[in-house]
Amino acid sequence: MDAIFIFEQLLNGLGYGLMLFLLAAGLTLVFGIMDTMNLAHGSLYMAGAYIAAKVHESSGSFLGAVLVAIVATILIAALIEWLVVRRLYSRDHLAQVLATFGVILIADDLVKAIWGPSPIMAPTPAALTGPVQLLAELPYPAYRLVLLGVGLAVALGLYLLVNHTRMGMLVRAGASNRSMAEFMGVRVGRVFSFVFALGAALAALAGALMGPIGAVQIGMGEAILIPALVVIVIGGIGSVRGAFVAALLVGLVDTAGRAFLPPMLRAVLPPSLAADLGPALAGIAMYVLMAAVLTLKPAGLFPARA
Amino acid sequence: MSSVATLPLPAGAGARPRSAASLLPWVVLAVLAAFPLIAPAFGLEYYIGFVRRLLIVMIAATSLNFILGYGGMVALGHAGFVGVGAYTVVAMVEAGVGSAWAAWGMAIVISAVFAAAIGAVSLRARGVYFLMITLAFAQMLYYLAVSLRTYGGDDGYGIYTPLSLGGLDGLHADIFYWVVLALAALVFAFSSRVAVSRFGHALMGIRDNETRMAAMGYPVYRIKLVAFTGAGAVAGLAGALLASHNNFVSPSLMHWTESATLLVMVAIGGMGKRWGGPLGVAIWLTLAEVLKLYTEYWHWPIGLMLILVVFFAPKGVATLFERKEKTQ
Amino acid sequence: MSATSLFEAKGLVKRFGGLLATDHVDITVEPGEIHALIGPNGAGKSTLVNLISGLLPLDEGSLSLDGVELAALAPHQRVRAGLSRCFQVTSVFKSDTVLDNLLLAAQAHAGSSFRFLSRRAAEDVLMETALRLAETVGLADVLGRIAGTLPHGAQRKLDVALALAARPRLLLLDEPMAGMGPEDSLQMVALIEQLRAQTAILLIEHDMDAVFQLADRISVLVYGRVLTSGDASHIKGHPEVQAVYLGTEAHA
Amino acid sequence: MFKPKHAVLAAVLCSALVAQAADPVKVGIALDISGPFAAAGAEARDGFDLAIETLGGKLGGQPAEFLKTDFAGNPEQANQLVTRYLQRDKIDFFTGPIASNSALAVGPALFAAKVPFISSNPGPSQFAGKQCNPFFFGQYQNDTYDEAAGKFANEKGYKNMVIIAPNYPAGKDHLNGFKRIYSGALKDEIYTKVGQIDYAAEIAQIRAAKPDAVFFFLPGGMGINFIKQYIGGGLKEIPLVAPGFSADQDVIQAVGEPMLGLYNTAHWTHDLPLPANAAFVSAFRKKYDGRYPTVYAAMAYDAIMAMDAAVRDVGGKLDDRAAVAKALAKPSFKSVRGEFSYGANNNPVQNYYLRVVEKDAEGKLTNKLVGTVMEKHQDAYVGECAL
Repeated sequence: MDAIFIFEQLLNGLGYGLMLFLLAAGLTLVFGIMDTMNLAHGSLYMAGAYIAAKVHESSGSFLGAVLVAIVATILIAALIEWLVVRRLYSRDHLAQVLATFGVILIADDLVKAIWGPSPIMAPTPAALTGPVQLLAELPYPAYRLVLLGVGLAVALGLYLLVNHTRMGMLVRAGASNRSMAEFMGVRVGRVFSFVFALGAALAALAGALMGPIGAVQIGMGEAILIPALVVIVIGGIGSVRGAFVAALLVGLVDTAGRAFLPPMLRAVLPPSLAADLGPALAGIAMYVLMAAVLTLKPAGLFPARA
Repeated sequence: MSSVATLPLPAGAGARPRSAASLLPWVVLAVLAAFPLIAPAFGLEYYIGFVRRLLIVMIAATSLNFILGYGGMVALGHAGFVGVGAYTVVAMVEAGVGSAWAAWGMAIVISAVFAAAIGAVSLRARGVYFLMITLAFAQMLYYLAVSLRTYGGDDGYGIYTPLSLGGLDGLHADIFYWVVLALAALVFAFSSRVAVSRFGHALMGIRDNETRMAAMGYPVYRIKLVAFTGAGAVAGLAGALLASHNNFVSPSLMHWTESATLLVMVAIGGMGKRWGGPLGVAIWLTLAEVLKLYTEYWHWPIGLMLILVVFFAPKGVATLFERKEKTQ
Repeated sequence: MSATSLFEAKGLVKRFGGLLATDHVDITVEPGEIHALIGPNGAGKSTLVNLISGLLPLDEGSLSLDGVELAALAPHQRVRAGLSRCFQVTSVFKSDTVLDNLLLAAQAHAGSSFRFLSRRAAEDVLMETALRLAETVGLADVLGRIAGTLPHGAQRKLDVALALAARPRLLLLDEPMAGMGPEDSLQMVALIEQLRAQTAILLIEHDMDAVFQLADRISVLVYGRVLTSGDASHIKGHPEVQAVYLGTEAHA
Repeated sequence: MFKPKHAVLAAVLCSALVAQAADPVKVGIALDISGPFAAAGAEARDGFDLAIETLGGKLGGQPAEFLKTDFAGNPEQANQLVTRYLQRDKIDFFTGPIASNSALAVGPALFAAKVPFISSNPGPSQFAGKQCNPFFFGQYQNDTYDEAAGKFANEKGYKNMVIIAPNYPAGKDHLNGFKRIYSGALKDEIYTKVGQIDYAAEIAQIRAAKPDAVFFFLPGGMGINFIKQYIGGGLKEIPLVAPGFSADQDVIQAVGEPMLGLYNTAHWTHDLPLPANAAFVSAFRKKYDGRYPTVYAAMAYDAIMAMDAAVRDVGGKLDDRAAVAKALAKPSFKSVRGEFSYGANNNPVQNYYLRVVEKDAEGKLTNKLVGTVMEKHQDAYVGECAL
């Protein structure tokens, strides 16, 4: 296990973490500001992936496909917000979980009816199919580098938006104390609409970007929803900074668990036991991390609400 | 003080005369008990097994309703305890135990131990954090079961010699049905009773105002932990019965969607209502069974129903019956 | 202060991040005494009540009631040791009846709550306690009402009754007059006066008339520190108190 | 939508005319068209539908009724629904589920009721070995695809390989099947999380190990994720070898170009030069917009054809279940996979073929037959079967 290998795995962990961050950022914003648990975020992610894949295939332009996916997903989100989520703002989390779980069930059947039950093709943009030689010994997938870049750019953009703009100030005010913000004359309704659209755009971006390296299929939203929820809970619900740190933490722990745990166990345990235990432990590393964090800090690493 | 008593002191609630509503459980029990005897005459033998499964899931839902409805603990890992119960039966079978009572008893004990340990950690968190940490533990159990080669892992584990009910074996072909019915009735009666006991009142107090309860001297954490452990034990019983019902156990029992489904069933039925669990299970499973007969697109009507329930019957279907009870 | 104080808090410290919310506070309460704690908004009065009742963990300091060390005890254990409290924001069980509220309070101090099979409704002892509490605070007429529908003053009385069920030796009252009209305030003052016979009281209050009327001793809290302690005339005459506190509020 | 109803109608009319067959033949079909195996399940459904249409809704000339229910890939639900098929509908044949765990869950009840279970995909080692049963009819045993892949790796001269599968018993079984035949060295044996999305860590391990080739068993979405990321990671020069279902048409159409040149093994391929197969493939492509069938569709089609032949062979007397099982065990129909017979454990003795993903004449990506890897091959578990 040489230095380059370890470096590469760190990069992989970072990459996976940033992928999770793209999805978790929208989720945590919506949750933090609107106090609304929107499980349908996973469905928006799926919508983004499907639309981007289909547009990319027919138009040949990946960038165009991503943009179309974002716009279309915002429209879908607006519809969902108008029909369902809007009525849930004043309800408890359980009601929100139940109703948006209902949205997931409907969305999955709808996608099946439109695009069929089989996974669909989501090609990698032609210019990014191969690897880039990062170091002499380290080729790295070009597309993953783009993902890393987009993830960091989104993180930076959100940081600037939340901390250095008027909208961000309103958003933070809404997140830390809704009634106080309303009292001070913040038009919370408009902030909500903005945040919901932003969340949908981030979900669509995540879905569109994941398509070329993953299966675009029904249920893809639920599969990644759980790690994304783990991320926002570890980070402290509502905290974008927390989501960023937690996403990188989960990405690194998950990747390190898979890359280093099995060989380490093989070194210290009998081979048959190590072969059974290693992958099993690597598989639950993320959950162990969350349980450990919540045991020490029951409201996550960066609690957004006092 | 301007307000004058609008109501006299309610006479001890126990002195209430027996109404039609209080007879309802007995009527339901009688109908269910007679069902296997009547069903063959109408060619409904298949539904004996269906109702048996319904009753088992009702046990699990009732246990969840106890912590969710009465205790305000929104747990998304309850299927984990169902799985622990089922896998305890598998482990007992693997170890050569043939008695259902021994296996089920052990399932209750082991799932209580798991629930106590998981609850001890999880109950320090609140709200969504509690929900997620219970989910995390259930996922750990799920992945553990998937990779446990001895008990079949993802392939599941078939129980080829059904467990023995001791002296009850051979009394009737459907004896297992009545055993399940008796246990379900017992769980229902027990949870209804606990709800009006000191413990139940304390638990509901914690649900409504945890800080106040602590300030009044209640050992809040211990009460919640006992409730969580008890609910886990009963869920374990449901898992053990499910293992005997299917004679097959697989990790899919513990998948997080199963926990979510239990939660949904209780919410549809009515949280904190004693009929909430049974009603929710009956509605959900019957609907799924019927819809699947007619279409491959059977998820969306359920999703739609879920949304409608949240909007129009936010306290569950059981409240519709409650209103009727009052007007009668 | 004498070594035989009923309640003794020494060197209480609480930090929120860099902010010193409670700065080495010492407070004693003698048996049968009403000790009032006053101070401007943000002086750290509520933090202090939460530290004493255990809802917030202490960073430093010790607490004892009748020689029993409280600092290591959980909130509910402090109640058992004889320390009971009310809340600034009324904290009752709003969707239950007044009677159910009182029964729940009575149950906490009459045997174990880990009883699963017997109906609570059948326990006459609890009913007696509940009725007695209702009499004490003057809610006997509205036992069947849903607590959340009661007028504000009645809800505050209920809050006090819930705390009284513990038969405390020290009662913490966190702004019992908050948000009350003059008539309700008078009733509350009478109630507190009447409680003096049963328990010592640490009273946090903004209503200066009530404080001067009730308190045997008054401590002034400013920026998390005790500025001074003494009887009503001492406080009224204290120049610093006038400057930081009375000056801004009493004459506003 | 309309066809099955017509079939039922036809069945009803026929039964009025044919006095001896008062009851139609009842077939219980478990579809997995939602849940984790939805893609394969939909392929199987298309295969069933085509077979039913081809036979005019009859089996062995008898009117027949085909019951289809979604099992959603959940063994618990499968168990429940099979009970319904058995007790309420009183089925004569069963087929359908995609996953081995569903098959294992429903097997015992079917066997106890003596209802033949003609597998349309799963071939768990249990049913080939210790729990073999005269009422189970496999189409391939799970390990045999991997054994064929192992033989191919030997013939190709791969000296060092990395093998990879999800961390559950079926994953280990598949890799064991490969290892049973493969005689080169193993650089690494990697087990991944079930349902894993990101494979960067494993791909880095493979790059570091520098093997001659990689054998992977990653069903469904996991395989799609892995292949996309593997090619994107620049490992194109290290060839991938897979069992057929990881490189079938459903995977090809979701992955696209990166599939080119992927070697895989199966007991059937759509360009097998046989009249029965040619007829099936052309009918399938005609019915389903020119799509190539997958091995799932082929097996589903064959399962119905096997029932058809068996009903004919016993002269419609389905009450004698032992006779029906005997008839099924001596297949008299023209299978799309060509000649085959059943071994002592009711698992097939048949050929296994090598396929490679290439472009067809129209430029569509699809599997091309390369040659036969194993002839008349029987699985490794037959010795454990007491039949």
